[in-house]
Amino acid sequence: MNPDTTAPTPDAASLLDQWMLGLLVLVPLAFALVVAFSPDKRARATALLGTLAAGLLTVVALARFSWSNGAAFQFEHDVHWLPSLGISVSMGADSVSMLLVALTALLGPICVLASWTAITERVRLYFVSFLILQAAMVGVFIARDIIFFYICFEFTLIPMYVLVSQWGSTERKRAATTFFLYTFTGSVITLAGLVYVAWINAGMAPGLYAGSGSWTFQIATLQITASQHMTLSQQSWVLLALLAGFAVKVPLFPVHTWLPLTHTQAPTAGSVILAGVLLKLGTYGIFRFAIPFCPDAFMHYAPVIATLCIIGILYGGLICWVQEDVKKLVAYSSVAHLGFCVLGLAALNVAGLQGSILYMINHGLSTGALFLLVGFMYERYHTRSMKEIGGLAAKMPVWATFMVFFVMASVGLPGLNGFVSEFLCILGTFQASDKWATGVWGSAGTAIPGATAGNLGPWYALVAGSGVIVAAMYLLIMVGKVVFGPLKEPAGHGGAHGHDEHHGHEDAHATEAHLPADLTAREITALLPLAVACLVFGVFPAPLLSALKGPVDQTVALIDTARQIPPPGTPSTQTAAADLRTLEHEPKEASR
Amino acid sequence: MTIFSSLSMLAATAAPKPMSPILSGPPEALLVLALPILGVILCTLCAIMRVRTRMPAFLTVGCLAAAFAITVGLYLKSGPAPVITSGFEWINLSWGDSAGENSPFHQFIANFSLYLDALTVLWMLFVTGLATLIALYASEYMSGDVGTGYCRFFAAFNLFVFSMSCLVMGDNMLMLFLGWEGVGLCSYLLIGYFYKKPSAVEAAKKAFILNRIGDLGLLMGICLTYVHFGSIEYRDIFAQAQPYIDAAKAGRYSEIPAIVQLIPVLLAVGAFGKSAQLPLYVWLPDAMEGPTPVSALIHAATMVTAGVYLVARMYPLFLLSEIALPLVGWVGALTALFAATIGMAQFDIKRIMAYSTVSQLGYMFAGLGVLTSTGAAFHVVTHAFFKALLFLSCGAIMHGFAGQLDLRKLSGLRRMKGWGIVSLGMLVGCLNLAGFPFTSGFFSKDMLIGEAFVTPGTAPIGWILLLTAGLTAYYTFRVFFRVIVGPVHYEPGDELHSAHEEHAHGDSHNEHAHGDSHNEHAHVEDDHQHHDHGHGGHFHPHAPGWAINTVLLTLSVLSLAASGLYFVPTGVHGGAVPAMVDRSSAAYQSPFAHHAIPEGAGDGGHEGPDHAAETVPSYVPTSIAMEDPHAVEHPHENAGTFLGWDPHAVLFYVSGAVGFIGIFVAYVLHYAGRTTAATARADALLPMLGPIPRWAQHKWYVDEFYNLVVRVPLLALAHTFHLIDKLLVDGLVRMFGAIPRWLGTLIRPTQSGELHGYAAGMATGIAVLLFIVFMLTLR
Amino acid sequence: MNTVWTLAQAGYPAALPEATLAHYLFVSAAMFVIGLIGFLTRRNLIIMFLCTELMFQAAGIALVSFSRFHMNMTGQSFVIFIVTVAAAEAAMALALVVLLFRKRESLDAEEWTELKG
Amino acid sequence: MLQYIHPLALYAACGIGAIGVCIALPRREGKNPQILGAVIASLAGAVVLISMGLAAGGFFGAGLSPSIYYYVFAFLALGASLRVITHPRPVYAALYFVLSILATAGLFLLLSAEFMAFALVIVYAGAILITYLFVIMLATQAPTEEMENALTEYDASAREPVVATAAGFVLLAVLSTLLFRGVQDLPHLKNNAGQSLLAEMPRKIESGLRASGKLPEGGKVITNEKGEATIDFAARSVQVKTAGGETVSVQLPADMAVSNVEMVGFNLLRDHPGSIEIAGVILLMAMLGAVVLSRKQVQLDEDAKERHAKSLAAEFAQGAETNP
Repeated sequence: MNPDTTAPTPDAASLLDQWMLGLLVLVPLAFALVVAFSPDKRARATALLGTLAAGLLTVVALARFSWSNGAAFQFEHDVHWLPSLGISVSMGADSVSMLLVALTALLGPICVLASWTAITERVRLYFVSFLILQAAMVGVFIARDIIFFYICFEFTLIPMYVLVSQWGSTERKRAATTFFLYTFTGSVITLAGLVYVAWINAGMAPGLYAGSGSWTFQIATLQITASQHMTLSQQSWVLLALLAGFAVKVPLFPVHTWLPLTHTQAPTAGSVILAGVLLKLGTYGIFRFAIPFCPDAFMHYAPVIATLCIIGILYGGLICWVQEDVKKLVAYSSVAHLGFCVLGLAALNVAGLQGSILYMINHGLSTGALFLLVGFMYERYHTRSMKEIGGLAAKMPVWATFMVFFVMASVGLPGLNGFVSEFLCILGTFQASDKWATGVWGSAGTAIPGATAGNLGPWYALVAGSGVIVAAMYLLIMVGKVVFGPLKEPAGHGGAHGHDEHHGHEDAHATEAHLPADLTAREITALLPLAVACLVFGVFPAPLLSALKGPVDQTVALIDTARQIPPPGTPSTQTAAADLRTLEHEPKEASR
Repeated sequence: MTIFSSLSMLAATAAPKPMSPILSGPPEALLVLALPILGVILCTLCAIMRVRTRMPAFLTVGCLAAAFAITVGLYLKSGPAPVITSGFEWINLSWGDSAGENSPFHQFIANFSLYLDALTVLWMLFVTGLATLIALYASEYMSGDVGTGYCRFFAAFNLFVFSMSCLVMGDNMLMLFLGWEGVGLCSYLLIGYFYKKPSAVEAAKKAFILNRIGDLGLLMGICLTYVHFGSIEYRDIFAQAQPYIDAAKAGRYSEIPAIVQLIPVLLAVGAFGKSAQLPLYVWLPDAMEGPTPVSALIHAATMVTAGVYLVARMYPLFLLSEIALPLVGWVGALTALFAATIGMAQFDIKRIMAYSTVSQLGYMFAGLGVLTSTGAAFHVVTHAFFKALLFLSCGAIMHGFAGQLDLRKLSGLRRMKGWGIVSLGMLVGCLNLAGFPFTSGFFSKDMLIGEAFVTPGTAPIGWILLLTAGLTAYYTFRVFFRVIVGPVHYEPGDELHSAHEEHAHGDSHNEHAHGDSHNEHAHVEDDHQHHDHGHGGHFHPHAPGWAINTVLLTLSVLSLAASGLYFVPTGVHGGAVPAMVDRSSAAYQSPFAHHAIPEGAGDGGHEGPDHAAETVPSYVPTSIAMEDPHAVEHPHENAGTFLGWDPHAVLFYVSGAVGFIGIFVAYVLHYAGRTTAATARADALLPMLGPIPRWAQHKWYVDEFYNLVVRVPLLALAHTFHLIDKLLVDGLVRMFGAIPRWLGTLIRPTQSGELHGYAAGMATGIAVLLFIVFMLTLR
Repeated sequence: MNTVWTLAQAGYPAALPEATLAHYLFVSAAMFVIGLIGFLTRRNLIIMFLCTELMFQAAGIALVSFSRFHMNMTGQSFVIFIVTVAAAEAAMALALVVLLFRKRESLDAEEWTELKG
Repeated sequence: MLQYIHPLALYAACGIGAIGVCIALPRREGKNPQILGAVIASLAGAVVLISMGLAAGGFFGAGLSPSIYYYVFAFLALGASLRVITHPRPVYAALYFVLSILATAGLFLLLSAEFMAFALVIVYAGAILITYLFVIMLATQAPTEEMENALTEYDASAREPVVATAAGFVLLAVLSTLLFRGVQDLPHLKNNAGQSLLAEMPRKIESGLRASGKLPEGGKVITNEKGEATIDFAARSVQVKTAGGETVSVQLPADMAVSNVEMVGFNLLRDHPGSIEIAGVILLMAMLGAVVLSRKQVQLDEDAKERHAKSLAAEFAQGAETNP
C-alpha cells in the first residue's frame, strides 16, 4: 500500500510489477486511442492486436503472480490523485482479482473475433467502446480504493450503453436506457453506502487502527471500520446499500428484469461481455465489499439473500422454459445461474465461496460461449426465434457440436467446468447450518465433521438443486428445438444454398451474405479457447481451487470472527468485544 | 454458536481421520479409463479429417478390447482387499486449522482416483467385454452411416465406456456422480443419434431430464454423506460407518441418527432414476429410439445397472436404514410386475425387450431389497449377456427388415436363409430370460426369488417375483413363437423408401409401434401396403454379416456359459460372482441364507461372519442382523420358508415350472395353429379381457398421467412466472421509472423552447434572489 | 482616509470616495438592466447578442470602478478576460447565427424552439 | 442609503424609466412614440443622477460627486444603450453600441483605467463590432424592390415589452438599492500595490534616474535577492550603488510612478499567468469553432457519399492519366 516499502532502487522487474496492473488498464485504453485514429479498415485488426496485447500482459501478470500467497494483494501501487480527500488510484490484486482479470482478458480477443463480420458500421466507435469497456472492467477488479473502484464500476456502463444502443437489435434504445438507468440507480446507492463507511471512518478516533480518523477511501481501511466498528443496524444499512448496486448487477431475483431485455438487444460481443464479465462485477462486489464490510449483517440476512437466489434459480429457470427467443432463454438462464453463484456466497463457508468464485469464471466461459453461438446463428439466419429455426445440426454440424458441448457445460455436467462450481455451491449451502449441531436434523449427539456454521441448510440446497433439473429441462428443450429435429429455416433462407445468396432481408449486409453455412475458422478460433477452458477447468480445477484458497480462507476467518464476537453496540460486553476485535486484527493488518 | 464449535472440536478430537491402510492399486487401471478417452480423441480426429471408412469402429474395438484385456489383468491380480489407484486431484478443499485451535480441520476430497475391489472388477469385466463385442457388432450395424454419423456414434460410444468406467471405478461418490451424469450424457447423445427424428430427440431429452430427477436425489445423498461422515471416499465412509454397523448388528437402530438412515433413501432415489424403476422408469422404453447397439449396451446391459451398482457399492449404508432396503425391494418388485404387464401387451419387439429390461432391473432391486446382493449382482451379469444378446438379435432383424419390429409382420425367421444364427441367438436369449432351467437366467432369478422367501417379511416380494417370472416367460416366448418360428412372412419397415436416399438412417425404426394411432384397423391397412412391397419384389431382407453373426454367436455361448458361474468355482455356493461380491463392500451374508452356513457347522449364524471375516478386510460389514436382534442368536427360527419348505430347494422346481407354464401359454396362444404372421389364437382371446390389454398396451397411461400431473402444471407455472415477470416485476420497476416521468410532465410546460422564456426565467431568478438578499439585509 | 504617502498617489488619483463609487455602480446597474430588457424584448438574434455585450459592459464598468475603489488591479485584469470571453462568444455566436440564418432564412429567435419540452 | 440617494427618488425614477423604456421599444402597430419614450427615460436617468448629485453635496466635482465628464459619459452610455435596444434596425443598433462603448471607455478613463479604456475601444469597437456588422450584412434578407426599407417582423416589434421592462426595472430597483446600501459597508482594501511594483522595476527606476540625470555615473540600483530595489518610500529615495562601489541614496524624480499599463501587466502576467493561458485556449477554440461552424455543410446520404467518393476517384484517376 505504501510506495515507500518498495525497493529504493527498483529494477526493471519490480518496476514492471509496480505498473503491471496500471498497464493492464492502460494498454486497452492506448489501443482505443489508436483505433480511434486508424482507418475503418484497420480498426478490427488494431482492436484485435490491442486485446491480444492485453492478453499477453495478463499472461505475464499471471506468471509473475505469487499464487501460493493468493490472499495477499500483489502488484500494489498507489498513484496519488486527490490527497486532500484521501482519494488515490490504488491498485492491487489478490487471486480472485487475478482470475477475473484473466477471464476478462480471455474474452477480449474472442469478442473482437466474434464481431469481425457482424459489425459493419461505425467500426471504429465500436471497437473504441469495446476497448474502453475492457479497461474499465479490469479497473474494477484491481481497484483498492473505493472511489477508483466506483469510477471504473460506473464507467463500464458508458461503453456498454454505446454498444447496445448503437449496434443492438430493434429495441436497442429502450434496452440501453433501461440498462443504464437501472444499474446506475442501484450503484449510486452503493456509492452512498461506501461513502457512509468512509465518513464513519473519518469520524473515528485517530490511531485506533491504521487510517482511522482521516478521510480515506482505501478498501482495506474501510473494511476494518465497517466490520469492526459499526453496529449491526449500521452494517445492515450499509449492506442494503451495497446490495442495491450489486444485486442489480448480478442480477438477483426481483431486480433482474433489465437483463433479458439488454441481452436480447445487445450485439453478440456485447452479450458475451455482459454475461461473461459485467455480471461478475456484482458478485465480485458482494465478495469484495458486502461480505467483508458487513459480515454480521450478511450472516444475519444470509437466509433472505439465499431465498432470493433460490427464487431466482427456479423462477428464472421456469421462465426460460417458455421462451421462444434463444438469446432471451440464455439470458434468463443467467439469472438462474447467478442465483447459484450468490447462493454459494450466502453459504459463507469455504465450499460455498470457492464454488461461487469458480462459478463467476465458469459462467463467464460457458454462457459467454452460448451467446457467441447464438450470435453466430443470428448472423446467418437473422432470427433467434425457436419457432422459425430448428434442426440446425443438419446444416451446421460443427456449430451443433459446440452448442451441445457448451449447453452441457451450462447444465452442469460433471467433467465440465459448470459442475465443479455448481456442486460446491450446493454443497456449501447444504453444510451451512447451525442446526446440524443442535440436532434438529436428527444428528443430535453425533459428530458431524462435514457441517459448518450458517443459517442455510439442506432444504435450501434441495430446492436450489431442483434448479439443476429445471436447467436441464430448458436447455435441452432449446437444444432439441434448435439443434436437433428436422431442419427448419426462416422463410427468406430457403433451400440448401441459402447461405450464398443475398437475400432481401433488411439487416443483411454484404459481408454477412458470404458467410458459409457452418462456422468459419475465425469463429471456431473464437470458440475453441472457451471449450478448452471449460474442459480443463472441469477435469482439473485443482489449480484454481488452490489459488482461491487464500482469499476464501481469509473471508471465512473474517466471518468466523464476526460469528464469535458480536458487533459493537450489542448489549453487554461492548467494549471488551471491540478490544478483542482490534487485537485480533492487528497482526493481520501488519502482515499486509 | 459456541455449541457448534465445541461440538465440532469434539468431533475432530473424538473421531480423528481414519486412515485405513489401503494398498495402492495397479497403475494400469488408469489405462482402462484412458483407452476409451483415446478412442474418443481418435474418433473426433476421424470426424475432423472426414474419414469415410469404418476406421472409427475398428479403432474403438481396438481401444475397448485393450481396456478389456487390462480389466482381465486386474481381475487376475485382484486380491481380497480393495486397492486404490491414485490419479490426480479433482475437487479438493480443506479449511480450518490443522492444529485444531480455532476451528477443526475439514477436508473435502474428491480425487480422480480408482477404487478397485471385486465388485468393481466384476462390473468392469462385463462392461468392457460387452462394449467390445457390441462395438464390433455396431461396426457392421452402423455401416450405413459411414461418413455421416459414424464417427459421432463411436465417439459417444467410447465416451460412454469411459463414463461407465468412472462410475464403477471411482474411489469416491463424486467420481461416481461424474460417471453417473456422463453415462446420462452419452445416453442422451446416443438416443438422439437420429437427431432429425423428433421422437428420438424427444426421447433423448426425456431420458436426460428424468435421470436428472434421480440425480438430484443422489446429489443430496452425496451432500448428506459428506456432512455426516466428513468424506465421500468409500473407504472413509465405510470406516466411519463401522460404529453404526455395529449398532445395526445389535439391532439398535435408535442409535443411528435419522440423517444417516436418510442417506440410503436419497441414494436409492438416484438409483431408481438411472435404473428406470418406478416411478422414474418411463424414459427407458422411449430410449429405444437410439440405434440398437446402444440399446443393447447402454439401456440393457450396463448403464441401467448403475443403480444396482450404486446400491451394491453403498450396501453397508443401506443396511443402516430401516426403510431403505424395504423401499428398494418393494419398488423393485412392483416395477418388475408392472413392466412385465406392459411388456405383455406390446407389439414392437424392441419395446418388449425394453420393458423386460425394466422388469429385470426390478428383479435386481428386489434382490438387493431382500438382502441378496450376490443374487442381484449375479442377475446383473447374466442379464447383461442375455439381454444384450436379445437386443442385438432384434437389431439384426431390424437391420435386415428395414426397421420392421412389429411382431405381427414378421414370422418364421428360422426358415429363412442366413438367419440361423439370429434365430439361435433369439432362442438362447429367450430361454435365459424366461428362466428355462439350467440357463444362467434361471439360476440368477432363482437366487433372487429364493432369497425373498428366506428373508423374513419379504415373502410378498417373492410371490410377486414368482408371478412376474411366469409373465416374463410368456411375453418372451410370445416374441419367439411369433417371429422366429411359424410360417415365413415378412414385411419391410418404413425405412425402405428412405433407404436409397438417406442411408444414414440405417435403422431408425417406426414409431407406429406405440402411440394412439396404433389400433388393429390401422394395422390391417398397413399390412396391405407392405404386402405390396413384399410381393413386388422390391424388398429383400439382407441377412446379417460376419461381424453381427460372430457377436451373436459369442454372446449366445457366453450367456449359456454364464450359468457355469453358478457352479464354478466349486465349494462356493453361488459360484464365481458371489465369491467376488463377498470380497467387496456389497458383501452381505444373510444369517438366514442356508448357503451362508458351512456344512456341518452347528450354529451357522455365528460361524458365517467369522468365516467371511478371514477373507475380507475387517471394516467391511460381513453380517448384520435384521430387524430382530433375536435373529443373531437363532437365525433359523426366523428364516422364512416357501410354504413350509426350504425355499432354495423348492424353488428350483417351482420357478422352473412357472417358466414352463409361461412358455406353454405362449405356445398355445401364439404358435399353435398360427398360419399367418398377424393372427394368432391370442387375438381371439383379447376381447374377453375388456379394455385391459389396450390399457397395458398404452403403458397404463403413465406417460399421460405424468404429463397431466407434472408437466402441465409446471408449464402453467412457467407461463405464469413469465407473465408475472413481464407485468408485475418489470411493471413495478417501470412504475418507479414512471414517477419521475410524471413529475416531468408537470413541469414540462415551463420549457417553452423559446430563448426569451429562458432568459426571462433567468432574470426573474436573479431578481428573486436579489430580493431575498434585500429582505435579509433589511435593517 | 489613509494618510500614508504612497507612490500610487504620485501618478495616480486618490482612491474613490464611496459616493462616487455609487455613481459609477448605478451606471453599471442601469446599463445591465437596459441590456437585460433588450435581451428579453428584442427578437433579432444579433441584437440579442448585442444586448449580452451590453451586459458585459455593465459588468466591466462595475469591475473597473471597484478596482479603482480598492486600488487593486485584479478587477481590471478581469475585464480583460471579460473582453476575451466576449470576443470568443461573439465569434462562436455569430458563426451560429450565420448557420441558423442559412437554415431558416430568419434571425427570429422565436423560430428556434427545438428545446421545447 | 440616504447618504447617496433618496429611495423615493430612486424608485420613482425606476418607475418612470420603466415607462419610458417601454414606450421607446419598437412596436409595429400604430405610430411609434419612440422619441417620447426616450425623453421619459432620460428624464428618469436625470432624476437619479440629480438626486445622487444632491445627496453627494453638489454637482460636477463639488462635494463627493464626480466630475462633469462623468455625467456626460454616463448619460451618453445609458442613452446609447437605450438606443441599442430600441432601434429597430440592427445596423443602427450596432452603431449605437459603438457609441455606448466609447462612452464606457470615457468612464474608464475617468476611473484612470487607461489601458482598459483603449483596449475596450480597440477590441470592441474595432474588432467585435465589425464582426457584428459583417454578420448583420450577411444575415439579412435581400430587400425586395417595393419594400426596400421594410423592417422584418421580428425587428419591428418587441416581444412582451411591458412585462420585460417591468421585470427589468424591478431588478434595477432592487439591484441599485442593494448597491447603495452595500457601498458604505465596503472594506477599504486599498493596498499600496504601486509601491512594491516600483520596487520590482529597478530598470525603470534606473532609466528614470538616468533621464533626470540623478543617476551617478555607472551607478546601479541596489537590488535584494528577490530582485527588488530598496526604496525608502517615506523619503522617496532609492539605494544606488555607484561605480566606486559605495552605496548612496538617491532621490526619486517627482514624476516617477507606476503607470496603469504596468500595473495591469504585472497583475496579469505575474499574478494570473494561468488565466492568460486559458484565455488563449478559449480564443483558439472559438476560432476553430467558428471555422467549423460557419463552413458550408452538405448533408449527404450513404448513396451520395458513395457517388461522391467515386467521382473523386475518377477525378483523381483522370488527373493521374493526364499528368503521368
